[in-house]
Amino acid sequence: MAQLELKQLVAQFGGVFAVNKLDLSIRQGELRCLLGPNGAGKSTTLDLICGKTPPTGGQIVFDGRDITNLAEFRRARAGIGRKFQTPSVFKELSVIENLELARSREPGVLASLRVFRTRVTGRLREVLELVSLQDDIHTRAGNLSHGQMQWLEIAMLLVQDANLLLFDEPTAGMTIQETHRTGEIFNSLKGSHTMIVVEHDMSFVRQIAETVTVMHQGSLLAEGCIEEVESDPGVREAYLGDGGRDHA
Amino acid sequence: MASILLMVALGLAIIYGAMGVINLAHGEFVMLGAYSAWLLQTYFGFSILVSLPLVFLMVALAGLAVERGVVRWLYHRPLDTILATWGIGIVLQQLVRMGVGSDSRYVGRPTILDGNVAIGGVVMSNYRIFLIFFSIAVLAGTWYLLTRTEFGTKLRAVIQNKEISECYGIRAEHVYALTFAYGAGLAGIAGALVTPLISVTPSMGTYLVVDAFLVVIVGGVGSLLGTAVASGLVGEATAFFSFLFNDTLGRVAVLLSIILLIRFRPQGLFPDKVRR
Amino acid sequence: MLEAQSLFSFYGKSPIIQDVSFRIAPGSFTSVLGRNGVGKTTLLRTIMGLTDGIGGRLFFNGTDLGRTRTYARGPMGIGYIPQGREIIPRFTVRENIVMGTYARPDRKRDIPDYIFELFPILREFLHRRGGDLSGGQQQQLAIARALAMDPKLLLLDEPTEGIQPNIVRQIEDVILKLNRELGITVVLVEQNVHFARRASDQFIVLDKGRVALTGSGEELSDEIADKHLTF
Amino acid sequence: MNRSFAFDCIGYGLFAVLILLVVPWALDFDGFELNTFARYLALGMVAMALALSWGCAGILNLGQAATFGIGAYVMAMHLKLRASENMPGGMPDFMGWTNVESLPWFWEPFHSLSITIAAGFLIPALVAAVMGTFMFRGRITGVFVAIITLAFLVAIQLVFIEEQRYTGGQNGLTGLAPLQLFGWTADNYSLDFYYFVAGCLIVALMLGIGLVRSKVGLVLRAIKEDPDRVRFFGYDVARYETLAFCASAAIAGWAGMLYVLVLEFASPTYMGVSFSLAIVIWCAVGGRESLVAAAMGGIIVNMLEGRLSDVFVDGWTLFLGAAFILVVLLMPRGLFGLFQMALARTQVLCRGMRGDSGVLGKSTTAIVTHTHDDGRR
Repeated sequence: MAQLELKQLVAQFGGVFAVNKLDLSIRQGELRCLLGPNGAGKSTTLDLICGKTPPTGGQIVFDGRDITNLAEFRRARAGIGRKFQTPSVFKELSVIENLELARSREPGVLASLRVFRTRVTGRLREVLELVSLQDDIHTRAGNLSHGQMQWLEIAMLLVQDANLLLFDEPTAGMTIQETHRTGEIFNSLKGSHTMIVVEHDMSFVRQIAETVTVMHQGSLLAEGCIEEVESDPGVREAYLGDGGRDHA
Repeated sequence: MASILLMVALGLAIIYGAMGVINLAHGEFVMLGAYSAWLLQTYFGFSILVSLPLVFLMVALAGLAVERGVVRWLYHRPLDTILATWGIGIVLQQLVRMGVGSDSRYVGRPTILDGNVAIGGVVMSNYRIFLIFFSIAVLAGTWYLLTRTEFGTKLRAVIQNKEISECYGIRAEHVYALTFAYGAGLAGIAGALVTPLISVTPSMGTYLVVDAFLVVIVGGVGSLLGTAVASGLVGEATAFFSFLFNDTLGRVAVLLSIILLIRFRPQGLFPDKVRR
Repeated sequence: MLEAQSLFSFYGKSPIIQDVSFRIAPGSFTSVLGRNGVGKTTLLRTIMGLTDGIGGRLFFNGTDLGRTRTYARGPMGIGYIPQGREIIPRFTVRENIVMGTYARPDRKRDIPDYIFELFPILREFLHRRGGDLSGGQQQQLAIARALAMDPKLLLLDEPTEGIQPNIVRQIEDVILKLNRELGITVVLVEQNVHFARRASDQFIVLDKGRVALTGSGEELSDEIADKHLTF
Repeated sequence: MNRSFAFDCIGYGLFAVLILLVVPWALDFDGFELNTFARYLALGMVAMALALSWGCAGILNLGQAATFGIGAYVMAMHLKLRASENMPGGMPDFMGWTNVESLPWFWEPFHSLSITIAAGFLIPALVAAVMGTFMFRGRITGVFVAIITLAFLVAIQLVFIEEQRYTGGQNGLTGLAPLQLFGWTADNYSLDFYYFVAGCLIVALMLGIGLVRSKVGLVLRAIKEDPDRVRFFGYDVARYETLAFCASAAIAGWAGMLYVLVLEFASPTYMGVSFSLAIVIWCAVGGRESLVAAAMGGIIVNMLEGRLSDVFVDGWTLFLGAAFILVVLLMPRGLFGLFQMALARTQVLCRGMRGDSGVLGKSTTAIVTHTHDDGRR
């Protein structure tokens, strides 16, 4: 049973099709990597799922519910979490404040009026330890290293208790060690969380990937396990430019 | 009044459109223009018409000083420009008050424009008719400056893409400074021309600036046509609602309609409609 | 002509370009390759002075670019054709090209004729608005704009990205011609290995903001392409 | 949320001690001086109200004076009715001059003090709720909020001036009776009255601080930084913004009520553009990110105005304008920001002298860079 289904999804910006009739179906607990050259529509696909961009056509079904036209905060409440390309943690807030903010099971105003302290227990402690930020909870997020900010944002998605996590280049700007550690975090989340990861770092993709989907010019180009996709001639052409021409 | 409003709003629109600076000191530029005209008439006996170019230069210089001194540090903090330019307004008002005194001053109308004309039963003074034509001329001149001269092309390039403009040798800072000065100069002219109609006081600009601002927003940022139409529209609507209720409530009705308009069309009546 | 010595370049506090050194000879053709997000575009923006700050040194014909403001770099002879073309959409084609001449040190404002020989379509559309052109035409316009300033060095950022294949070939030929026949030095950021191989005297592969590999054009093998550029 | 709590508490405590103990003592318990200072306190309260929306949530409300003025008029109407009890029909004198036949219906409820006090909070809050919902549902932000609130302010002021028959027009409401609260008659030149105003300010501050320190404050600060990101965590951003806007309006209305008690008249200048922007100035000078600092800003600027305008009658405004430009240019975080920076510096110095490097040293350097950053922005 698919948890997320995109049906003939279209996003059009002034005549350009950023996403063109995309079909995608993702199981509960699956980790799906989304690949493709620049401008293939990967980020736009994530934008469509989380509600940042309204689609011009097609349908998005999440947990059996049509969410195509839902406001973004309602999608978040339905369990969709999004990590953006550049780390978008709140730089003026401390680590713990960022996490408290992300912990939004009761996002109403009245509920928020009653919360004054954040106790580092339970799930929060687990998550902090997972991303090794337990010693920095009072550091202002803007003073964290780039990799730590990325981790903080991942942690925020985890405490948000989102079921579907959308990651846009989670390892951008990380060192090799940090990237590897991120891969471990992702692997530990498999099964309990559904994830879609847009990524260019292939060693990272190899570390985490089950199924990969390759997009090109807004549509699906190939889908399968990583070896299959890598040997697909269409994929190679999309990446390396107009490949056949020079040899012809 | 619509023609005065047009000239005030035009300067403001250019400044706001080019740099995103909300210049609350603009009303004070109008006031400076009015005092310059008064000064030139009282001490040198110049008629308003003769002194217009001088007034333009004087206020433009003041504008230049303000831009170089304060505004240029705030281009990346648009909300703070509101505050800083308000401060500038206070200072300018006070300087004038201390220099010239706070009593009202009067400036005579140019004698060649005395008299009235009856057009289709409506009597209008020559001066007002002159104002209408003059403001249209200013609009046309500004349009020419922006679209047909090298400076205008550079300005429009900077507005649309500052980085690339700099890559092609355009000094955005210079362009900004000159634009600010030009906008201030226009306000100065408006101030000089309004002197025969209302008395000149240090605080005369304060209420003009709010109106002019609403005109700019209603017209749509970066659209000269929009500004022109909006100042006509606001002028007409004020007259219309004043006719329906009374002067004050007319103004209130216009303000409320403007609020509604901003809420539902923040891009204004004539937004840029070119895809990038 | 252009020389970087242990160059760093920053956005905010994060160094996007780290410890990059290279030397580009007059009249040469250099390709900068690498996956998405490794700093290729940032490298060109650094040369134009559009990043927040640099470390190390960067020279153009002996002038220290670290002390030169962006608007002064164009008139030195550096023509920049940015990613996404960035022509001015509300300007006519003519105005866009004239804009290029603002960077001429001699203050001439006429458009050299050879530009229209290279791109006849632009003469035809001279009074259309830039924003109404197709992607390929906009790219031609962006190149024309840079040529109008009579550049000694052209920086091209993925000039064939998102453009119909038939025009891609045309644009590639023009770029080659500019380099081979007019002697303009070219620095090209590219993902298309085949063109890079065909055109380059030297190539630089970037990875995570650092130079991963350099070599001459012929050395740009399929292996390198597979290793550094696929995915 | 926890780290600087102790530090802040000291700040609030000092402020309370200052206005409750030090000020009356320094003023020699002189009735006239106390009244003047009570006026500063009321103005400090509006500045603090503005900090609630501007500093916390980044909503620059240029129409703060509108809600302040409404509160002021509500209180003045009650007191005016009290003063007019012996007039024919219990009608205020100015209504007689403008030939109003009988007391208009919307004046009737203000015979009751409890309704008046409730209305002083609720009407401003309601107005803000309508405006807030109207703006924030449409995702109006930044400059447009400033413009809309400014236009709204001008409109409100025009109505109050125009409807002279009901509002006293340009003259406002004068000749008011003193307030009688639970048998206590407010003598606005007495020490009790000063404590009454000071107490109100402290209670308002505590309520405001409660709001800011709760998760609502956290969400608001996050909204200020990146409203879209907050939406993706499931928060209804417009509702939070409206709440901040309303809370700010209610406190401004409260301050307006106190202001009328202090000055014994209400005037449409309370709703003027100049007054409204002056509130912004106070808030910016004190430091918009801290409620106490904003209140201090209001008090300090008005105190200086009171003292300096005696010395340099005209030059004062010049000084104010210039000072304000400098504050915007050089210390966008106000006196509070300056104070924080100084504090962080001394901490580093102390640590440096003790030779204490390591974790603690690192975290203070972090604070220093942080304040530097903000200084530049």
